[in-house]
Formats: sequence, structure tokens, C-alpha cells
Amino acid sequence: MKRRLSVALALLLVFGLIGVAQAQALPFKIGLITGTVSQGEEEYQAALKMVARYPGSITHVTYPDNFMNEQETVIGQIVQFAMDPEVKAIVVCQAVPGTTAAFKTVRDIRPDIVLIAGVPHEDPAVIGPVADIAMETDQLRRGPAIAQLAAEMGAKKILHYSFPRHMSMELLAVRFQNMKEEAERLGLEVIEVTAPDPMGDAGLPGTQQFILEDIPRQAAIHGTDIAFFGTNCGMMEPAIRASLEAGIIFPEQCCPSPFHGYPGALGIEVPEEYKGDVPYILEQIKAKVAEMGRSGRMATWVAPVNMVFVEAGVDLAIRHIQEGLDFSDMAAVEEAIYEATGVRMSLNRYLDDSNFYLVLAESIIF
Amino acid sequence: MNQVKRLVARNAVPLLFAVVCLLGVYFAKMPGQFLLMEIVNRVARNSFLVLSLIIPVAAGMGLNFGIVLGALAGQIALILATHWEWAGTGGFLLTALMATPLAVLFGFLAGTLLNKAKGREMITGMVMGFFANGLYQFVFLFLVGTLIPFDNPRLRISTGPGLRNTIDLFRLKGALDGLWQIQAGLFVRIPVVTFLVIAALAVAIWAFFRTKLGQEFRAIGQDRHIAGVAGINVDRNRILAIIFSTVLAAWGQLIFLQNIGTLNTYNSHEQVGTFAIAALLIGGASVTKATIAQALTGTLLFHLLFAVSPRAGQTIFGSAQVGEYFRVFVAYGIIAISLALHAWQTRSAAKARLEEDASA
Amino acid sequence: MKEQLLKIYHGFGLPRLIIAGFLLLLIIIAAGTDLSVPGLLSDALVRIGQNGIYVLAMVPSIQAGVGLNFGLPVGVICGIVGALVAMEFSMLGFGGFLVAVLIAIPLAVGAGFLYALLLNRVTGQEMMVGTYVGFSVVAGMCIFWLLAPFRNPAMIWPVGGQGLRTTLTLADTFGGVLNNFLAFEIFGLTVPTGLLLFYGLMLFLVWLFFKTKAGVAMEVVGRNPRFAAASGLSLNKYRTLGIIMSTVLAAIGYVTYAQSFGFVQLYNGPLMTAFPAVAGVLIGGASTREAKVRHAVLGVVLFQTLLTVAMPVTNQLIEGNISEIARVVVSNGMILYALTRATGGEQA
Amino acid sequence: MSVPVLEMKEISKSFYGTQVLKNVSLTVGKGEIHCLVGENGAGKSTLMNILFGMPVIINTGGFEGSIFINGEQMAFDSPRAAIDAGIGMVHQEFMLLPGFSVTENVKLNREVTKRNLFSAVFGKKMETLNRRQMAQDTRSALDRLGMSIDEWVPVAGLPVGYLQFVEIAREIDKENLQLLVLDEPTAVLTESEAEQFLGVIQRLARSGISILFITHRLDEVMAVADRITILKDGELVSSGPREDYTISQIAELMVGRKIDTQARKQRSSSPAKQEVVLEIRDLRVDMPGERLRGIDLDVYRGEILGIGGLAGHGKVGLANGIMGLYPSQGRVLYEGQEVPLNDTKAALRMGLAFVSEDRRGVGLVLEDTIANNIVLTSMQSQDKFLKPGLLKLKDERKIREHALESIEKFDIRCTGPEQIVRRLSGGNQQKVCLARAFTQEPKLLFVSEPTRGIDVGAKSRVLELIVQLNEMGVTVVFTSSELAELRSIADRIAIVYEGRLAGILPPDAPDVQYGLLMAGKSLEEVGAR
Repeated sequence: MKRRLSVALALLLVFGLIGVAQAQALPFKIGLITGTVSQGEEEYQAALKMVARYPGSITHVTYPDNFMNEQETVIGQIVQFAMDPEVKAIVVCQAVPGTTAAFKTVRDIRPDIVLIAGVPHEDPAVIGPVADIAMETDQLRRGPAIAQLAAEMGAKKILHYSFPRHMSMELLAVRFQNMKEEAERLGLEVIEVTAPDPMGDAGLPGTQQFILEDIPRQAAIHGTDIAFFGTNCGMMEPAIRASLEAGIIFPEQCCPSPFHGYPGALGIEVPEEYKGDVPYILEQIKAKVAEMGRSGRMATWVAPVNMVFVEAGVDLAIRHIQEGLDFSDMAAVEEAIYEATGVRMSLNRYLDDSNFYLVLAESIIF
Repeated sequence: MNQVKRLVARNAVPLLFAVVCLLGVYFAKMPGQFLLMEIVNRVARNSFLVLSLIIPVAAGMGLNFGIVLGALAGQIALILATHWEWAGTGGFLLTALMATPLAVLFGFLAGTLLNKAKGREMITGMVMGFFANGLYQFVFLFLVGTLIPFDNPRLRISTGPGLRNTIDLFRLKGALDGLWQIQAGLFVRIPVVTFLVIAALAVAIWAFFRTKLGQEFRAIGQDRHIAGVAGINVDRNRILAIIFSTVLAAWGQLIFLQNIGTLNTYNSHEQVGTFAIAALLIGGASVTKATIAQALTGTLLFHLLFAVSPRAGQTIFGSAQVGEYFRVFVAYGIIAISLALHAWQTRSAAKARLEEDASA
Repeated sequence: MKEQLLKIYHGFGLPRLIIAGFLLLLIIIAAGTDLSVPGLLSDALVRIGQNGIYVLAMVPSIQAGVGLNFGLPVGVICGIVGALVAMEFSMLGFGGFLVAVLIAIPLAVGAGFLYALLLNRVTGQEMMVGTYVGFSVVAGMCIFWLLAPFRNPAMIWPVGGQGLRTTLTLADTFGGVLNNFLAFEIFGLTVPTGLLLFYGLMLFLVWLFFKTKAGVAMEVVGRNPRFAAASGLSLNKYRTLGIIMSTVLAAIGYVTYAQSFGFVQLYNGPLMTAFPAVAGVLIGGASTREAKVRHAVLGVVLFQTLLTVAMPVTNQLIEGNISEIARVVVSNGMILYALTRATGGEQA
Repeated sequence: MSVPVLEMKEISKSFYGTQVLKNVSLTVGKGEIHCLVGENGAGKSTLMNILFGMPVIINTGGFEGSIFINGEQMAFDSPRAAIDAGIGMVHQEFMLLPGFSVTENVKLNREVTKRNLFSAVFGKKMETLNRRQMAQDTRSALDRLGMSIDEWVPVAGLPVGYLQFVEIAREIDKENLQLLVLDEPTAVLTESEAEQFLGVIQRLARSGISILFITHRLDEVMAVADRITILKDGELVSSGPREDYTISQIAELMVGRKIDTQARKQRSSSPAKQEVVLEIRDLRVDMPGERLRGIDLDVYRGEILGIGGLAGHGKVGLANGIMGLYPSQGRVLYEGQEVPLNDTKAALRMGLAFVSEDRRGVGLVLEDTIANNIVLTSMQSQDKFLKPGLLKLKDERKIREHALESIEKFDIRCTGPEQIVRRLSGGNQQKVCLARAFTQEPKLLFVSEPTRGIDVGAKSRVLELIVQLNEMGVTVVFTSSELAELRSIADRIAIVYEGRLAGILPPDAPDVQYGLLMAGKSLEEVGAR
């Protein structure tokens, strides 16, 4: 475990260094669309970083917070990039519903534009063929990986929190399936818990309140050697808080990152000089977890994966255009991601012949 | 001069909106081609849905939150159409045909329910939406693949029962739009047939209100009790109004989705109600009065604002997300102010009429 | 005896009896599973105290004739600002809670006054306008959260170093101060005494208000504006007062909610606050024209208990994901059934 | 005699165990004007609802007895069925859609249509309206009534009197109309309108349409009825040709005690003639439809001053203006002190009180209890019924006591002070209004149209109450459309014509003088003192 942490920290130093790489202009433009900070700070800040790194060459816009209901605005925002003849690539992270439709339209009017999707919400079989390259955390391997990590951290049972709308997502459903199989092999019991859908009648507060109430309830029934895993971003802060308080195990978030949920749930203080400093954040989380006497019970990935997708997405596009990087060459893409972000991600294809890549990174246990 | 003034006063809401839109167009500095393309697309997609709201408003049932049910009917038909691999315009028409009896059934159920909750239609409509959504999920997440034999790997989740969350409608994409398109400039393609269909609906609604049944709807809309005393079957007509609206919404959703080309199995219907209603209100309609012209202007203005506001916000503030928040702030703020203006204007019109009476 | 029962029945209303019966059934089922019934009820008590003041905020606006206050987020945002100020200066425990409330109240009075200026111009369309004002204000405040001059490093974004985070924990400041105050356990049931007392205090204040001259005047304005005018009452004055009260209650309600929930949520957090409050008061038997304190209490108890109990019980009963669907279908079906039986409380 | 158009036999009906009609039978012959009279609550409306197949009857378990139309037994299960059988009804509350034009209202649900492509497939309901034919039919119906209004004008802006005629036009436009039911049609009409109206129904009767006429105005009954049926407490008291009755007999049969509405009420004291308590100078009130265009008037201490005049000439505007309910200008002095205009609160504080002509709209909070209605105004404007202390809590005990006292004093028939006012009859509602004004302990009371739409018994009682109040030292300004009523209790009667004072007459002045004043002649022309 110790070894793992030090490797991770070493990696992150590199990550931090590359983060301040020198600014340079490009001979073409890239359209970049992310959510606002209220959807997730990581993508937005990563995008700002890209804008600073390639001044004047990145057109950054955001999709609406209410993207589910304003799909037409999502489509409009993406398609508008194609109106600028200088734009040669479009990077979407997260690829919320509407991306496929937008990509199809762009293909129609500007076949020369490179289309890159990070974290697609739509079915991989639908968006996969439309995008030049798509990236997502490796849901297929994460299933077993989470089960293994949970076992390693001492869990006897895994609680899987989700709701029907999420379980209709192919990748999430398969991830759960794989998790169950691996857990069975390891002798762990998987308990499927259904939470209220945050898009439903109770709203996000209803879901969060349920998590806050249900974790102590489950701990009372099953004891504290149980691991929490939830599929919805909104669950993370209450889940981290409640897991810490109840003393149960928390192997990783839905979108693994030190920035996801931890700072908010723990009230991590980030002074001006440490902003965006991953090692500092990791240290602070570790200290806070230790302070609560829960060392070894909480974990996440060493790198903020959604930030990686944004930065890698932009760099992959540049390399493809300037150096003719072949998106279907998995090894080359893996290397390119490493060079762009300093994070070693292990890649996998979703289907044998597709450019739909699934990535996995190291975990860090606090 | 006076007439101009009155015309302005009567259309204050759309006019205010138009002014804001023009400012937006100025700040957004969008390529004209793109703007035109967005507007053509959005108006073609949405007009039919917005028009489907008019009949229940005239029948005094307010804004029909139940058009979500119509959208569901359309989607169910689309799912089946995709499964059976119907394609092209013929497939589209067949899909519309299949959606109709479903929408009639849903509309009948919704109308019956709303008749039992007179005066509480709004909250009942909302809860009804949640309820219907639950049933829809039940059918397509659990029954499909278990009780309902269904084995299509493109549509089903690989690990168990239930449909995938995105369905590619490539066989039906553009089934209506693509029939006859006029190329205007580099990117803009005007889907003539879609606009003809919308125009036909507008004419049909106009003609409908000149029929016996249309007159009955209008009478009920003014006063249920009086209409009932005149021998009009209020409850039956209210159900009919909802059925009409539901069927139109089902077709409207089909037109919308054949343009978009992908179906979000569990979400596409949710966006239907709110935006159609907002568009209608912006056109100058109220809960008790809505015309075809208002529906069409409203659709145009609403979508113009939503098309230009993201970039306009960004240009003004220089930050993507501040721009985005500002956009939402302005868009909804304008809707609120428009409604306020509308209410204020109805009041002052009433006052002006009284004054005329008094001085006459 | 029989007549008295009948009277209680009419006061309570059939819809509420149906929902209460359904709840009872759920609790009986829960007793047969691994779930701890007292535990469930404890959670329900917390939720009732947590949401009660929101639902109560509907009463003055309805009674003043403005209808359901869909502009609840206006008040909620004032509550958030109050909580943020207390957090910025790291004020702990009761002090923090009080400071948050004391800052929120004057803000809510101001915001409520402005909101009333708008609503008084749109008599008859208040609910529709309120909804959109809520949307708009929430978006406008998002800009404020991004640019607000808060400097506490526990509150600002960890990466960008500027602007407030979406979720802020109250664990280190005043989270749970009311819930834990004098809390005790009886037969496994944890009673959040402080929270319930505070909620009770708010109920009492509102109830008391409607016994005063001003309260009576507000009711008259709501019930018959023309009569009120003929009795020399200023309509706009009492409508404004009703809206301000509703906004202030929403602000206090938010601080109470946040200390119990343990987090402050910014950005789109306040957006959906109105729906559960509206559903609560309507389920309690109020209409858009008349709402009593008892409707608010009954509504929040039934609605929140249903939300609390239904999910875990169905989770126990049914394997897998179908439980959420079962819950949605059954509990919304119940509410729908209740709404279509217009007897009892709805009349008169 | 031929087969009667309508025969209702032994009709009984109860609502939730309360019997409201007992074995009532009624026969209406062809071309006959049949007057149905009775106090409020006597069962007239229920009887008509049964005849008209209203849902309220069907939903509460139907009724007993049988109905024959032209000798044929009928069972009406909906208004539609009644309409098809040739029955038309003009309701007390107007059944007109304000947003529709006159033609659309007249032709409501009987539109003339023509076939089109869709109607061939989807049936008759989809046929297009034949607007030209509809307008023609309406025109001829309006012409039969002597109405000149445009057939496409929207109903919303029309004066009340016209609405009544539009209703009748709608009924006579029905080709198969045999029986027209009129439910208190004259209650809202001015005297001249009512006169015109009576003329019209007589004309209709001569053309062969039978008329069933419900009214409170007994002089109208005597003027037009062929036969009279009197109901009391759900039972038939008497029925026969008009010649068999006198007004006082009918009234006696209705209320079961002898009253004389025309006789002057006994007054124990006479007012001090010369002391002016209220001085009105050049008062202009902008009340829509009842504008005052500058009036000068003095009110003497302790008198009952009647204000009369035709509808629309501004008599109602006087009280509304002084009490600040409508924008007004001019000068009003009360006991030498200026009454601030457009300030209701100030007027109330000075000791003025007002019983509005719009009982249900302005006079009462219908959804509130009797007790609250009685005390609300005093509580708000005079801080009465409040407990001492900063909070100004209302004093429930005092309120209840006072309400009980008022209920007894004003003879309000109710189940108790907690009863909701909406459930009271019109007369009792009016008594609540008076009780409220009385609670304010006013020195000067404006009463407008207190007897409109209430039954004879209650009417007389209300007038008595006003006299009683006056005798306790309250100066009363009493506005009414019914001259007889004014003459029965007022000391002087001021007639308003076109927003100005036409003249003041004593109550015993000859009818002809009143008639001339109301028609715009001056006092000199009238030849009065």
C-alpha cells in the first residue's frame, strides 16, 4: 500500500509540472465544450488551463447546467464550432446527451473536423461510431477493480447504490455485473441498494438525504466492514461524509478524483498558494481522514480523471492534426495521454475495433 | 397613431422579447448562416409541439402538462419502429399511425383523471408526469426482456432486461425533413415538408375553432358551468381536448426526434412540457387565451433567444460559465418580466375599457 | 361518539386518511423486515423538522391571496447568504446558527419586499411569475457565488482558487446544532428535540400572527380584496407583508434545513426547493386560496414520512432496481388518487 | 281546456335526509303566464332544477314524482333533455359567456352548421359554423324583443339590463320553445327596464309560449300573472287564477303572517330638520356605470334620507364615493369637519359606515364565519375586539359574545356564529351586513340596495332594522332602486338624474312627481313645493 502511494505521488509531481507547460499558439483552432463549475470544477478548470496553454487557439464554451432539458442548446453550442473555418477539432467533455446528434450534423457539414468525446452519457454503441475517439473510465474493468480494492481495504460486503435510469446505461450495468462476478469470486456479498432518482419527484436533495440516512442504517444491519459504491455524482459528498462518520469503507467515487466530493465533504481548506495542487490536496485528505480515525478506509484515484480527459482530448487532437497520430493505435494513444498529462493511464478498447477507449488509473488509499 | 400605440401595448410581451433577442444577436456576433440554420432547425422541430398546447388552453384546462404523455406515446412507437427496422418516410408515417391509438388512450386516461381534479389540474398534472414516467420505466426497464419477449442487442442492455438509454434513430432521421429540402446558402437547409405540415396543423386548428366542437371547447373554456347548463357535455369535451392535445404532442415528438436523430429512452419526453409552455407564454399567450399566431411567434422568439444567448453571454462577460449563468438569468428573467407585463397590460386594458364606458 | 368521529374525518379529509393508511401499512411491513422501525421514524422526525418551515412558508403567501409561493428560492438564497457569512467567519455551534439566521432575516425582508413589488403588479399570475423569478434569481446568484468576496479556504474551489464550491460542509461549524440539542433516545427512537422545538416555535409564531389584528387583516385581504378595501385595508400592504413573511420563513427554513442536512448547497441547489413545499402543503389539505397552519403540519408529516419510509421498505421487499420504480409508481399513485378524491379538507 | 304544456305531479325531493319538497304539483297551460312565488328556501329553485334535469338533482339521488310535457311523461336526466323537450330557462345568475358575442351566446350549443370534408368522416360535431345564418336568427330574436343592439358585440361590456334580454333572446330563438322558465329575472333590473321586460313576456305569452315566472316582486305578479302558485317550506300552499288573490293575500300566504310592504313604517321620533350633519359639495365620483357628475346635498341629523333614481344615473356612486371605494373629488364635510376623499380608513374612523349594494362582492367575506364578518371592520378600523397588549391579539370570547348578541338582535337565522356566511340565505346575509355596520357604532350609515334579491319577509325585516337603527340616533342615507321602499321609511327622498341632483321630494309626494324627476324634469316643472 505504501509503495502504491509513493508511486502515485511521484507521478503527480510530473502531472503538476506539465500543468504549467509553456504557452504556445496553434495554426488552427480547437472548440472545447465543458460543463460549468456547478456541474464539476475539474473539467472547467482543465479547460481554462488549455485556453491559457494555447492562447487564442482554444474556443471554450459551456453547455447548460440543465443539459438534460436543453438538449437543443447543447447541439447548437457544438455545431456552432463548425461554422468557424479555422476550427479543426471539437472536444466535448462530458459528452452529455445531444452530442451524438451534434456530431452527426458536424460530420454532415464539415467532414474535416476531428471529433473527440470524453465521458459519453449516451450509449457507447451509438456515440462510438460517430466520434473519432471517445474516452471513458474503464467501467468494465472498474467493476472487478473496485471489488478487489474493497476486499483489500477489508470489506466483507459491497453496497451498490444506483437507480433504474442509471442502470439502463450499458456501461454502468456491465460494470455492476462484473463487480458482482468478481466479488463472488473473492467471497464478498454485493447488496444492490436503490436510491431515489435525483431527476425524479424527490429531486437531488431527496437522493442525498436518503444516502445520509441509509448508510448508518446499513451499517447498523451489516456492521462497518462494508464498502460504499454509488453511481451518481450528487451522492458523493453525503456518502463520503456518512461513510466517514459510520466508519464504513469508501473505495472510490463514480468519477474517481481527489477533487470529487472530498474537499466539499471534508471542508478541506485550500489556501491561495495551493490551488489546484494535487499532492497538497491528497495530503490534506489523508490528514483529515486520519484525524477522524478512519485511515485505510477511504480511497480514490491518484489523478482527477475528468481533467485528464479534457487535457488529453485537446492534445490528442493537436497530435492527430499536426503529427498524424493514429487514433486506432492504442499504444500510441496511451503514450500520448501520458505525455500530455503526466498520468499513466491503462487503456482498453470497448469493442475490438473501435476508438472507444476505456481508461484505468492507480488508486490511492488514505 | 393611437392604433400603433394600442398595437404595441397589446403585443408588449413579444416585442420586449424581440428587442432582447436583437441585442442578443448583436452581442453573439454569430455567423448569419449559423443563426439562420439554428432558427430554421429549432422552429421546425418545436412548432408542432407548441401548437399542440392551444386546444386545452382554449378549453379552459390551462397549460397541458400532460403533453408529456403524448411524447411518451410517440417514443413508444419509435422504439417499436426501430426494433422492426422501419425506415424512411413510409416508416415514419407508419410510426405516426402506430403512435395515434396509444396517444388517444393516454389522453383519455389523463383527461379522465384531470376531470376528477378540476381546479387542481396543475399539481395533478405534475404528479401524473412522475407517475407515468414510473410506469414507462417499469415497462421498458423491466418488462422488456422478461415478460415482454424482446431480443434485440442494439436496443437491449447486454446484462439483463431493459432498453439502453440511447437509441439511434438513423433509419428514421430526416424522414420528414429530408423529403424536400431547399438549400439556402452553405449550411442552411429548409425542410419544406416539415413546415408544410406545421402550416397544415395551424390551418386545421384555425378551422377547428370554427366548427361546432371547437365552439363547444371555447364555451367550456369561458365558463364550465354555463356551458354545462347550455347542454354541452363538459367532462366529455374536456377529455376530448386532452386527447387532441396528446395525439398532436405524440406527432410533434416524432417530428422533433426525426430531426434530432437520437432518442434518450428515459429522458427525451421530460423536456417537452416546460419549453413548449414557455414558448407559448412568450408569444403573448396566457393560461386562458392562446392563438396560433402567439404559438408561432413564441416558438420563434424563444428559440432565437436560446440560440443566441449562450454566445452573447460569453461575449459580454468573457467567461464561458458566467455567460451561461447570465444567459439563464436573462432568459428566465425576461419570461418573468414578460408575464408581469402581460398581466399588467390586461389590467390596464380592462381599466381603459371601463374609462371608455364611463365617458361614453 | 359517531358524530365526533365523523367530524374528525371531515376535518382530516379522505385523501389524508388514504395516505396515512398507506404509511401505516408500510410501517407494519417494515416491522417484519430487518429494518428498525424506530430508526425509520427517527429519520422521518428529522425530515419533518428539516422541511417543515419550508411548507409553513406557503401559509402566509396563500392567506394573503398571493397563492403558492413558487418564488421560494428567493428566500432560500437569503438563508444561504446568512449561512455563508457565518461560515466565512468560522462561527461555531449555536452562535453560527443564530448569526446565519440574523443575517438571513433582514436580507429576506429586503428581497421579499422587492419580490412583492413585482408580484403586486401581476395580480392573478403570481404563481407563474414566481416560478420564473425563482429560476432567474437562482441563475443570477450563480454569478454571485463565482465572484463573491468569500475568502475562507475551506469554501472556495480547490483547483481554481476562486469562487465558492457547490457543496460546503457544515460539520465543522454549526451542522446539527438544533438536531443534537437535548436530543434523546426512547425505545430506539432518536428525537431531535432542538429541531422540533425550533419548528414548533415557528409554527407557534405563525399561528399567533394569524390571531393578531394584522393577521386577521391579511386573511381578509386574501379572501375578499374588495371587502378588505371597503374596511379601509390597504391590499398591497398586506400582500407585501404576506410575501415578506413567506420569504423570511424560507430563509430561516433554509438555515434550519442546512444545519440538519449538514451541507450548504449553492448554484442549482435552491432551484427545486419549491416543489416539495408546494406538494406538502397541498397534500396537507390546503388549496391555492386557503392554507392553515394545520395543513402545513399535516402535509409535511405525511409527505416527508412517505418519502423517508417508502424507499427503504421497498428496498427490503423487492430485489434490485425495481424498488425505485415501485416506490415512484405506488407513492405517486397514492398522491394522485388522493388528489382526485375531492372530499373533506378541501371544502370550505 | 287542452292538454297542459307542463304538468308536474307530486314532486318530492330531499337532500341528505332533509326534505325540501313535499308533494308539489304544478300545471301550466299553453300561452299562460304562471307565477311561482315563495320565500327564499321555499323550494322554488329546487323545483326548477328538477324540471331542468340539473346534475345537482341527479347526483343527489334524483327525486320522486312525475313530469308531463304535453301530456307525455318525461324523465329529464340532463339539461339537454329538458331543452330538447322545449323548455327554456333564464337563470337568476346570468348564463352568458362574457367573451362571446351576443350571437354566439344566443346560439350556444345550438349553432347552425354546414357540412364539410371532415364532418363527413368524423360526424356532425366537426361541421363548420354558419356564422351568417346564426347572426340572422339572432337578429330576428332580438327584434322580437325590441332590442336594437348589434348581434356581434361582445357580451362582456353590455349593461346588466341588456344581458337579461340576451338571455331571453336565446330562449325564444329555440324553435321548439314551449315553456320559458324565468327565475327572478327582474331582481337586477331597474323599474323602467322591468316594465319593458314585463311587456315583452306578455307579448311572448300571447304568441303561444307558456311562461313560468319566479319573482319576489308581488306587484309584478299582479300585473302579468294568469295563474299563481305559492310555495312555503317545500309545500304547495295555494294555487289559482290571479283574480282570486290580492297582494296582501299572497304575501300573507308566503310568509304566514300579515305584512304590508307598501305601508309606511312606524317611526317613534321625527328628526331635527335643520341641523346639517353631512354637507356634500360638488361631489364627483368615477364609478363605472354609476358616475356622479357634481352633486350638492345636505343631510340632516337623525333623518333617513332616501336616494333614488334610475339605474346608471349615479345614485349608487354617492355612498361609494364618500366611503373612498371609487375615485372621487369635491368637498364633503361631516359635522363641520372635512372628510378626506379616496381614503376609506379615514371615513370609517370618522364614524361613517357603509352597507354596500354588492353584498356578495364587497359586503361579505363569503368563506368566513358570521362572527368574523360582523366584527372584521370594527376590529381593523377601530381596534375593537382586541386583547390589550402590544400584539393586538383578537379577543375570541368577546367576538363570540358580540356575535351571539347580534344574531339575536338582527334575527339572523343560522346554526351559530361559526356558520360560514356563504351558506346563509340572501336576507340573512344582508342582516349580517347590517350587524357589521351596527357594530361600528356609526353616527352616519350609508345603506345601498339592502333588499335586492331577498324575499319579502326578510325585506320587511331589513327595513324595520334600518328604522330601528335610525331610532337609536343613527343618521341614515338609504339608496334604493325601489321607490316604494324608499317611500316606506325615508323622511326625504333625493332623486339623482344623470349624475346630478334632480330634486328632493317628501315621501308622500304624488307618483307623477317622482316619475317626472326621474325622467329629468326639474322641481319647478314638476310643480312641487
